[in-house]
Amino acid sequence: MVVGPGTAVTDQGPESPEPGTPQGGKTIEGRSLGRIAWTRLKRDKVAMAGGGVVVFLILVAIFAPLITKITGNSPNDFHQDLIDVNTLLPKGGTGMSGDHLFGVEPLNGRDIFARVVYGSRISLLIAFLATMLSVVIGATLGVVAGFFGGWVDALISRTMDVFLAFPLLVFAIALAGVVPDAAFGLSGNGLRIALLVFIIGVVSWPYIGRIVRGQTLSLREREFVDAARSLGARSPYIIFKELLPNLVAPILIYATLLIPTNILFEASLSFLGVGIRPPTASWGGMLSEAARFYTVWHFMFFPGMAIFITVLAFNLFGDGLRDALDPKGRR
Amino acid sequence: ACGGNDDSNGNETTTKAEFNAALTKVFNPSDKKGGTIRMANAGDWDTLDPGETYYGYSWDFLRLYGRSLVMFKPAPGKGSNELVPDLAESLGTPSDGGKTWTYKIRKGVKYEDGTEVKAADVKYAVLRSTDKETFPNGPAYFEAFLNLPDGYKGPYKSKGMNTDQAISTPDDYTIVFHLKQAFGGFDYMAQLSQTVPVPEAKDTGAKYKEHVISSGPYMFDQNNLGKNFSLKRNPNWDASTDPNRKALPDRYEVALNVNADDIDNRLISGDLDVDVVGTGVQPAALGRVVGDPALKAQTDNPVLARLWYTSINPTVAPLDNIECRKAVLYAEDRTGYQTAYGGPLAGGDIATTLLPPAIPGYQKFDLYPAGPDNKGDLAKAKEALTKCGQPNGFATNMAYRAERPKEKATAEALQQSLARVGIKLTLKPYPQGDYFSAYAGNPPFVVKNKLGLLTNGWGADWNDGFGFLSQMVDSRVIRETGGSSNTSVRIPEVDTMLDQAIVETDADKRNAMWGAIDKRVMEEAVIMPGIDAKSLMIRPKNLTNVFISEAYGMYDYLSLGVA
Amino acid sequence: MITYIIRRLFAAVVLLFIVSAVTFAIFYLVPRLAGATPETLATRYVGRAATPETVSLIAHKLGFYDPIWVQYGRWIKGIFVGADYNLGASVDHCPAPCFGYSFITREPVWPDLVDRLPVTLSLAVGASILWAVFGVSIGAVSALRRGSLLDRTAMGFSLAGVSLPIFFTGMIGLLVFSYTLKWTAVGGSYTPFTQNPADWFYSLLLPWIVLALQFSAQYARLTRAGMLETMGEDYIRTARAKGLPERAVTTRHGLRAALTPILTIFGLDVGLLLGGAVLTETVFSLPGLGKYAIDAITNNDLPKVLGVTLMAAFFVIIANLIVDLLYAVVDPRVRLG
Amino acid sequence: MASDAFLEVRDLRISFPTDDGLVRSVDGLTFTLERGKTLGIVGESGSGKSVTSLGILGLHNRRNAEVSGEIWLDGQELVGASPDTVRGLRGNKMAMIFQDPLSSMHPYYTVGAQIVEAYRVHNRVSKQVARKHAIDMLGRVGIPQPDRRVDDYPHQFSGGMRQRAMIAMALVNDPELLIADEPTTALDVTVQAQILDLMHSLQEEFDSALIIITHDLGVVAELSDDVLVMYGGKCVEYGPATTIFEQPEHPYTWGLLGSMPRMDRPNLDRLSPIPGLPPSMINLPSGCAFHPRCAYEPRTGGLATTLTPELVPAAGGRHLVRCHLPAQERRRIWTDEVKPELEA
Amino acid sequence: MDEHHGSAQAATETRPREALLSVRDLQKHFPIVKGILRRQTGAVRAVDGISFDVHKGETLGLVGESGCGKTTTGRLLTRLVEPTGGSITFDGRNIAHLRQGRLRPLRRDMQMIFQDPFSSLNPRHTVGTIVGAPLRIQNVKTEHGVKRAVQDLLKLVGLSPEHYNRYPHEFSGGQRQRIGIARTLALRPKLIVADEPVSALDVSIQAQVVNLLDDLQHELDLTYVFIAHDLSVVRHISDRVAVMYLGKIVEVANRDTLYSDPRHPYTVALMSAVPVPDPARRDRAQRERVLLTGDVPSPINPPSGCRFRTRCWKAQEICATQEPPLVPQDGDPDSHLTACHFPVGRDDEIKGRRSADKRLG
Ligand SMILES: Nc1ncnc2c1ncn2[C@@H]1O[C@H](COP(=O)(O)OP(=O)(O)OP(=O)(O)O)[C@@H](O)[C@H]1O
Ligand SMILES: Nc1ncnc2c1ncn2[C@@H]1O[C@H](COP(=O)(O)OP(=O)(O)OP(=O)(O)O)[C@@H](O)[C@H]1O
Ligand SMILES: [Mg+2]
Ligand SMILES: [Mg+2]
Repeated sequence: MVVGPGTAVTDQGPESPEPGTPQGGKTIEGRSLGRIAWTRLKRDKVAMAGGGVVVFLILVAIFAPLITKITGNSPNDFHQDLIDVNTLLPKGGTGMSGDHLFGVEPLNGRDIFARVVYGSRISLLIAFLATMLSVVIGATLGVVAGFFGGWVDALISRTMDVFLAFPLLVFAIALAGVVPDAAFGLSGNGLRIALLVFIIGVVSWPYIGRIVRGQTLSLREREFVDAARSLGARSPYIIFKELLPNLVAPILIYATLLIPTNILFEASLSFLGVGIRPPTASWGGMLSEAARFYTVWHFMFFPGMAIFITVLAFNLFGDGLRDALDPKGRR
Repeated sequence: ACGGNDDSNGNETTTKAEFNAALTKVFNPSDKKGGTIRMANAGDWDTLDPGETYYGYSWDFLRLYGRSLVMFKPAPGKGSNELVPDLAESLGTPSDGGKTWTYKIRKGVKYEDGTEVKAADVKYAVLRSTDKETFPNGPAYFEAFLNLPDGYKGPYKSKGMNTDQAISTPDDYTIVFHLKQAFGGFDYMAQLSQTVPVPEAKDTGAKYKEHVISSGPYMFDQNNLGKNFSLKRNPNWDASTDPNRKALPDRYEVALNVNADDIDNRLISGDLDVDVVGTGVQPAALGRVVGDPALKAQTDNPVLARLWYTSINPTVAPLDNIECRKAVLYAEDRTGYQTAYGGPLAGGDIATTLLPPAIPGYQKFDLYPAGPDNKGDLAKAKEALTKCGQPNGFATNMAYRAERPKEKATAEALQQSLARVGIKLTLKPYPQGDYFSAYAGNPPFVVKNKLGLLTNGWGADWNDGFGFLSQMVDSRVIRETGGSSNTSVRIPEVDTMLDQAIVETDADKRNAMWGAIDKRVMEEAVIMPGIDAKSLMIRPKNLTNVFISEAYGMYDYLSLGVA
Repeated sequence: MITYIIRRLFAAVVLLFIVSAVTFAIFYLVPRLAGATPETLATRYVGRAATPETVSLIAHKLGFYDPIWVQYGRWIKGIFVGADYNLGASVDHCPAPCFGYSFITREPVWPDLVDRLPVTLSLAVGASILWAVFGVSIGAVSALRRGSLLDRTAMGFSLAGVSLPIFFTGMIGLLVFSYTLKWTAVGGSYTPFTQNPADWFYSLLLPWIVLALQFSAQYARLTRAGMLETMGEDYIRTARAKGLPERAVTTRHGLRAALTPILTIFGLDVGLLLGGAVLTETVFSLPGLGKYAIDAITNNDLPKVLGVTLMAAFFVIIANLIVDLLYAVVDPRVRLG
Repeated sequence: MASDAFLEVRDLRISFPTDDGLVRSVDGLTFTLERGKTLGIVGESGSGKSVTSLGILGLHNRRNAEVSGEIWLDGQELVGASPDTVRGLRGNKMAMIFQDPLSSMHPYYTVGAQIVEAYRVHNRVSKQVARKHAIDMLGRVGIPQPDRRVDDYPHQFSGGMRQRAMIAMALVNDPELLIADEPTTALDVTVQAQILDLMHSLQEEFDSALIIITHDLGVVAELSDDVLVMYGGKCVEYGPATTIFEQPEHPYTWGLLGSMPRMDRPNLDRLSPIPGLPPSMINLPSGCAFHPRCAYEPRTGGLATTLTPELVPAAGGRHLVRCHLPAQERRRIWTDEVKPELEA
Repeated sequence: MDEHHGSAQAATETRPREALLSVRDLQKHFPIVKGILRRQTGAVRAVDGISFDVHKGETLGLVGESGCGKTTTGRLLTRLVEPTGGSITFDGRNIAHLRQGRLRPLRRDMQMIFQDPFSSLNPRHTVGTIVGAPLRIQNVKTEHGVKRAVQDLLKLVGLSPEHYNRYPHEFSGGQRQRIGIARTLALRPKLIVADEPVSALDVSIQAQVVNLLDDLQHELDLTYVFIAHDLSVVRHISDRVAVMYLGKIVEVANRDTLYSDPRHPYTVALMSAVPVPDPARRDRAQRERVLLTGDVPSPINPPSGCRFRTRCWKAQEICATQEPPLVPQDGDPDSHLTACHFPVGRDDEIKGRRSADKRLG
C-alpha cells in the first residue's frame, strides 16, 4: 500500500493554468496532500463519527474527576450498604439507580460508572504511550533497515522475525510478572504504567517496523531520492527531509490502527491479572473481577462495552484515515 | 481428651435437609455399602504421598488409603477433635517427662499386597519424610523434635546410619519416638500422615506418589497425575483391625484441575458429590445458593480453624509506635473487612482474637472494640493517632497476594476504612509463589518497601494451641532470608511463654497458656485479627453419613456412603 | 527445494535457540536484578515450614548457585540427550527431548506439553476451519456486492467483531448460552476426542465460535480488501474479455489470487494459536497450552514456561516455513532459495 | 435498426459518475468498420480510447459506468443486449489484446491453461483437445517450442513472448473483431516490429476486423486503413489513413503530426508542439474542446468558444472533421502554413 | 563558463572539441546475493566496459533496448552508483571512485533529469522546496534570496512563478518534468544527464519538453547526455549518438552519419523497426524491415564474443569467440566507431528475417 502522490488528481489539474500564464497577482497556495486528505476525511461520516467518539473518550479521560464529581461517586469508594452481605451481590440485582447509573460492583459496592470512567484514563494513556513507543522504535528501525539495506536490514528484519516468533502475550505476561515492585526509579502504578507501556510498545513495534521498512524500501526506489542524492544531499537529509514526510501518512495510519490493538492488549493483560495495581480501575481488570461474578450481567457488561466502543471508534477513525490518506486502499 | 468440653457423644443424627444440618449431626445416617463417590478438585492435589502432603483436605482424604498411628475421630462437630488410635492400639504412652513416646501397633493390619504392617515401616515412613531434599513441601515437625543423629539426611542418603536414638522398634509391633525436648502434644504429631507406614521395598522416593501402597480400606485403581485418580477397595483390609472406618462406598473417583465454578454447578445439580478441597462455593454460586431457600437448605457453614488476618508491622515507621498500630486497629471497619472477605457465610466470623473458637484454649476478648455497628471506633483511632504524634494520619503500604481476589478486596476495604482517619494505604500486590520468601515474609524487603500492613492467614496443622500458634507468633521463626509466616510478632516474652506451654503435659494448663499468649500478642497490636474463616459448602445430595469434621473444617471423607 | 527446507530448518533451530535463551535470560536475570538470591528462588520450591538448611539444599539441588550459562547449558543438554533427576530412592531419567523438570509439580515438562497439545489443537483447528470458511466467504461476497446493504451490514459486523475483546465475548457467551440457555457446555468442561467425540464437540462448540467470531471478522475484512484489489487487476479484465462467466472470473481468477496472501496470515495465525490460545483457554478454563503457560507463569515455574514458550515458538516457526512452502506452490512466481 | 456494416458504433456515450463530478470519457462516438479492415484510434492520454474499446466489449461495470448509444456487431446490438449475450460474444466473436501483457495475464496459471480456458468457454471440448489447440495457437504466433512453453507461467516469458501469448489467447476462438489497446507500448521497437508484423499477417489470415488503439502515429500509419482521432472523448477527425496523414483538416491532428520528430524526413530544428495541457474530462472547455489550445481559434470568430462543432464531411468522401474553421480555410492552413513547416 | 563555447549552434557537423566527460572501460556489475550470509552467487553485468567522450556543448544521445544498461550508465556518470571498474573523467578529474563527500562540490556541475515525472518529485514538498533544494543542499548564496531564485528558474522553464507554493500532484506530467528540469538547472550545471526525460509524456507534451531542453541548451550552454529508447527523438536532439546493446556500446557516430549509414547490424535492425507515420510508405517500410528473432539475452549470462551474435543474421564462428573492438570501420570517419566483425556495407542487401507473410511483397 503506497501512500504517495494521490492517483486522484493527476494530469488534468483542473484549474492549473497553462504554463507560463501568470494568474492574478497573488501567490496561489497549493493544496497539500494532507489538506486533500482532510477534506476527504470530513466527507466520511462514519469515520468522523468514530473520530467524534474518540475525542469524546479523550475528554472523558481527562475530565474523569469532574464527571465523577457530578455523579457524586468516586471510583474507589465502597458502598457496602448496597451489598447483601450473604450473597455479596448488590441488593436488588445490579444496584442501578440514579446515583449509580451502571449499578455497583458486587462485594464492595463500588460505583461501576465511576470506575468505567476512570478506566478510560488507564486504557487510553497506556495505549497512546505504548503506541508512541512502538512508533518511535518501529519507525526508526524500519527506516534504518529500509534505507541502509544490506546487513543492517538483514539484522533488523531477523530481529523482527524473532519478535514475531515469540508467543508475545505469554511473554508479556511473564515479563509483567517478574519485574519487581520498584525499579528504574519508579514504583507503584507509575512503574506499572511504564512497564505496560514498555511491554506493549516493545511487543508491537515490529508491526510498525515492517510497514515503515516496506515503505522506505519502495520510497528509496523513487527517483526523488536519487534526485536529492545527485544534488549532493547526505543520508540524514534524505531520511529526514525526503523520506520522513512521505512516511508520516503511513505511520499515522498504522499508529491510529495500532491504538485499538493496544487497548485490547492492555485489557488482555489486565484481564489476566498483570495490569495496573488495584484499586485503580481498568477495564480489563474489572472484567477479570466480573468473571468471578459471572451471574450478574451488569458487572461485565459496562467495562466490556467500554472497551468495545473505544476500540470500535478508533478502528472506524483509523479506517477512515487510511481511506483518506491512501485513496488506493479506498473501499 | 483435648477438647475443652465433652459433648462428644458424636452420634446425633438427622435426616432433615436444612441449613447446617450436617454441622454437628450426622446427616442421613446409613450403613449401606456400595456405590461410587465422585469428587472434584479445582486445582491439583499437592501430592498423594503421605510423607509430604500438607493440606487438610488431603489428610482428611488420605485416611481412606493410609493409616497413621493416631487419628482424629470420625465424628460430627467437636467430637472430631478427639484423637483416637488407628494403626496403634492406643494413644501414645509418654515417658521421660514427655521426651519418649511409645506406641503399640495393631497386629494383622495388611498392605494392599497382603504383607503385614510392621513397626519398621512406620519408622521408615517417618524417616523418609525428613529428607527435605526429596520432600521439601512436607511438615517439618519430626526433624525438629526427633533426636536424629547429627548429619542425618534421611534413609536415601544416609543409608544404613543407625537412627535408633530417634526412633526405635524394639519389636515388630512397638515403635518408640525419642525427642530432643519434651513435647506434651506428641499424639498430634503421631496423627500426621507422615506416620502412615511405607514399605521400604516399594518406596520410589519422589515417585512414590504415583503409586502409594495402601494400608487402609481403599487402594489406588487408576492414577493420572494432574488429571484424575480413583480408589477401589483394598481386599487385604480387615475391618476387625479398624474400629474407625465404615468403608461404605465401593469406589472413589476424583477429578483434578476442574473449573471451580463448574464444580459448584455440578454440586448443585447433583452431578458431583464433593468439592474435595472443602473451601466452599465460589462467589458466583454464592448468590444463587443463598438466594434460593431450597438450595440454602442443602448447605453447611462450618467455621474453620483458620484466621485471616493482617499483620501490623512494627519495624516500619510510624507503626513502630504502638499508638499508631492501635489507631489502625480502631479505625478498621470490621464489617467491611468481613464483607470483602466474603461475608458472614463465605468469608467468616469477625475475629477479635488470634485463636479461633474451635481451638481449645480460645478465650473471648476484644481489646479494641469497634463500636456498636462494628464499623470501627474513629474517635479512639484519632485519639491514638494524636498520641502517636500523627494527628492527621500517615501513609503506609499494604501487601497482599496478587492472585487472591479476596485478599485484594480486603486490602481495598481496609484502604477505605483507614482513610477515614487519614491513614493512607498504598496497595502492593505480590505473586503468591514468592509472597513469603521474597516479599511479605522477607524482613529486609518489608522494611525497605515500608510494608506496614501485610495480608496474612494461618490455619492450624491440628486443632490445638501449638498447632495454631507456633508458626504464627514465635519470633524465632522469622528468618532474615525470608520465608517465615510470622511477619510481625517479635515479643521475647511470648517466645518464653511458648516454650513453657510446649513442655506442659497437662492439657488444661496448656490450653490456658495458649489463651494468655493470644492476649499478650493482641496487647502489642501487631496483628489485626480479621475473620475466623468459614466456608459455605454444598452438602452432597446423594450421599449418606454426611457430617462436618471440625478437625478438618470440612466433610469427613472417611464416613461418607452412597444412598 | 530440499536444500531450501534444510536451510530453513537450520535457521528455525537457531531461532529457537535465541527464543529459549531470551526467555531463560529474562526469567533468570530479571528476578536477580531485583535482588533475588538462589535461596529466595529456592523458597518457592519448599513448604512453608522449611528450614534454611532445606532451602539451601533445594537451591543446590536445582543448581541455582551455578552461573546462568551453566544452568542454561544444562537445560539445552536435556533437550538433546535427556537428563537425570534424583528422586531420592531412585534416579529418574527424563529422555530427550527433556524440556526440563518442574520442581513445583515434580513432573517432567515434556509429557505435560504433549498432554496439553490435543486440547489446543482441537481448539485451534476447529476454530480455524470455522473462521476460514465464514470469514473468507463473507469477505468475498461483500467484495462482490460492494456497497450493497449486505456488504455494509457484513462489514459493520466485522468491524464490531474485530473490536470485541475475546474475553468479553467469551464471558457473555458463557453467561447467555451456557449458564442461561444451557445450549453449550459450561467453562472448564473439556472431553478429549478419543474419549467421546460428541462431548468433545459439545465442550468446544462455544470456544470455537467465540474464537472464530473474532478471526472471521478479521478475515472477512482481509478477504474483502484483497478481493477488491484483485478484482481491479488487469488480468480480471482479461478473464472477462475472454467471455468467462462472472462466477468463474470471481472464483477462479479473483478469489484465487486474493486468497494467497490470506493463506500466509492464516498459517501464522494457526501457528500462533497452536502455541496457546491464552485468552480463550483462560476464559473457558480449557486445559490447553495457553492455560498451561499462564499457570506456569503464575507459579513462576520456569521449566514449564520455557517449555511452553519454546513449543509455541516452534509452531510459529514451522507455520512460517509451511506457509512459505505453500506459497511457492500456490504462487508460481515465488522461487524458493 | 440493424446495420449493414460489420461493426457500427453510433453515438456511443460512456460516462462515470465520480466524487468530483461526471467523467464523460466517451461523448457521442460514431464509426463503422468492415471485415478485414483495420481502424486506428489515436489520441492523447485520457482522451477515451481505452474506455471506448472496453465499451465495445461490454466490459464496463454497469454499476459505475453509464453507457448509451448503439453498438452493432454483425447485425446484433450490444448496448441493450443482456449481459449474458454480450458475454457469449466476448472472446468468441470479439476479442481484445491489452497493453501490459504481464499484468493482463493471471500470474498463477500457466499460459497454456489460460488459453485453454479461453477456448473452452466457447467450445465444448475436452481439455486435451483444447490444449492441442492452444499449442497450435502458440506456434502460430511464433513462440518457439510451443509444446514446452505451453506449461510455462507468464512470468517465465519475455515481454514480447507474453504479448504473443496474449494474441494467441485473443485469437484462439477466431474472433471476427479484434481490438488491440496499445499492444506494443510496453515493448521495445524491435519487438514492436515483430508484433505489428505478426498482427498484420494474422489479420490477413483470419480476415477479422481490427481496431488498434495507440498514441503512436507511426503504428497507426503502419497498420490502419482508417484512422479515428479522439480528443476529449469525441472523434475530431475520421477518415482513410492516407487522407489523415496527407490531408488532415483538424488543428489537433496537425498538432499531433507536428509534435513528433520523424525518421523519414530531414531533421527539424524545432518541433511544433501543441501548447497547453489536455483538458479535464469532467470540465471540458465549452464549445470546441480543443479551442484553448488551438492557434486558429481566433479565426472562427468566437464560434469555437461557445458552440460545439459537428462532425462534418471534409474533402474526401469518407473524411469527417469536427471543426468550426471553414473547409477552405482548413485546407489552406494545412497546405500553406502547417505542411511546409513540418517538411522544412 | 568558457567564452568561446558560448553560443554553439545546433551543429550537425562536429568540430574537434574538448571532452567535458570522458568515460573509459566503465563497468557496473550488480552482485546477486543469496541468503543471510549474503554470499555472492553471480552478477548482473548491467554495464560491461563502455568508453565514450562527451564534448562541451554537445548532446550525446544514448539509445538501446530496455535493460541494455542506459539508466545504469546515466547513474554511473552522475555517480549515483559506484562503478565496478573503469574511469569517469569529468572536467579533468577522475570521479569514478571519489567518496560522496568529495563528490559533493562536483555535483554542482553535473546534474540529472529523471524519467518518471511522478516519482522524481517528492509529493510532500512544494514546488518551491523542490526547486530550492539544490540551493539549500549546496549552500549556494543567492542574490535575492532563494525564493526569487526559484521563481526565476520557474520562469525559465516556462512555469508561472505563482506555482511556488503548490504541490507536484497539482501538475500534469509535462509540467512536472519542467519542475524537475528547473531543479536541475538551479545549480547552473555544465553537464546534464537526461534519462528518458520524455518517455513518460504524451506526444504533444513531449514536443514541448524537447523544445524546452533545446532552448535551454542554447541559452545556458549546456552539455547533454540524452538517454532514450525512441530513435526519432534521439535523432532530433542529439549531435552524436551511441547505440547500446546488453551493456556494451556497439556503435557510436555523428547523428547524421549514424542514421544514414549505420554499420552495426543491430543499429540497422533498430532503425528499420521504427514505424513511420506515413501510410504511403508502409509497404516499402515493411519490405526493408529487419525483423530480429528472439529476445535480448540476460545480462547475468551474456553471450560470449559479440553479444549480438545470437540474434544477428550475419554472425559467423568468429563472433562467438572474439569480441569485436569498437573501432572505425573501413571508409568511416574517425568519429564513427562500430564494434562488429562484419559491419553492414552501404549497399549490402539486408537479409533480415522478412515479414512472416510473403504474400505481402
Ligand atoms: N472507471 C472509471 N471511472 C472514472 N473515470 C474513468 C474510469 N475509466 C476511465 N476514466 C476516465 O476516462 C477518461 C478516458 O480514459 P481512457 O482510459 O479511455 O483514456 P485513454 O485514451 O485510453 O488514455 P491512455 O492513452 O492513457 O490509455 C480518463 O480521463 C479517465 O480518467
Ligand atoms: N540496482 C540493481 N541491482 C541489480 N540489477 C540492476 C540494478 N539496476 C539495474 N539492474 C539491471 O541492470 C540491467 C540494466 O538496467 P538499466 O536500468 O540500466 O537498463 P535501461 O537500459 O535503463 O533499461 P530501460 O530502458 O528499461 O530503462 C538490467 O538487466 C537491470 O535489471
Ligand atoms: Mg488507454
Ligand atoms: Mg532506464
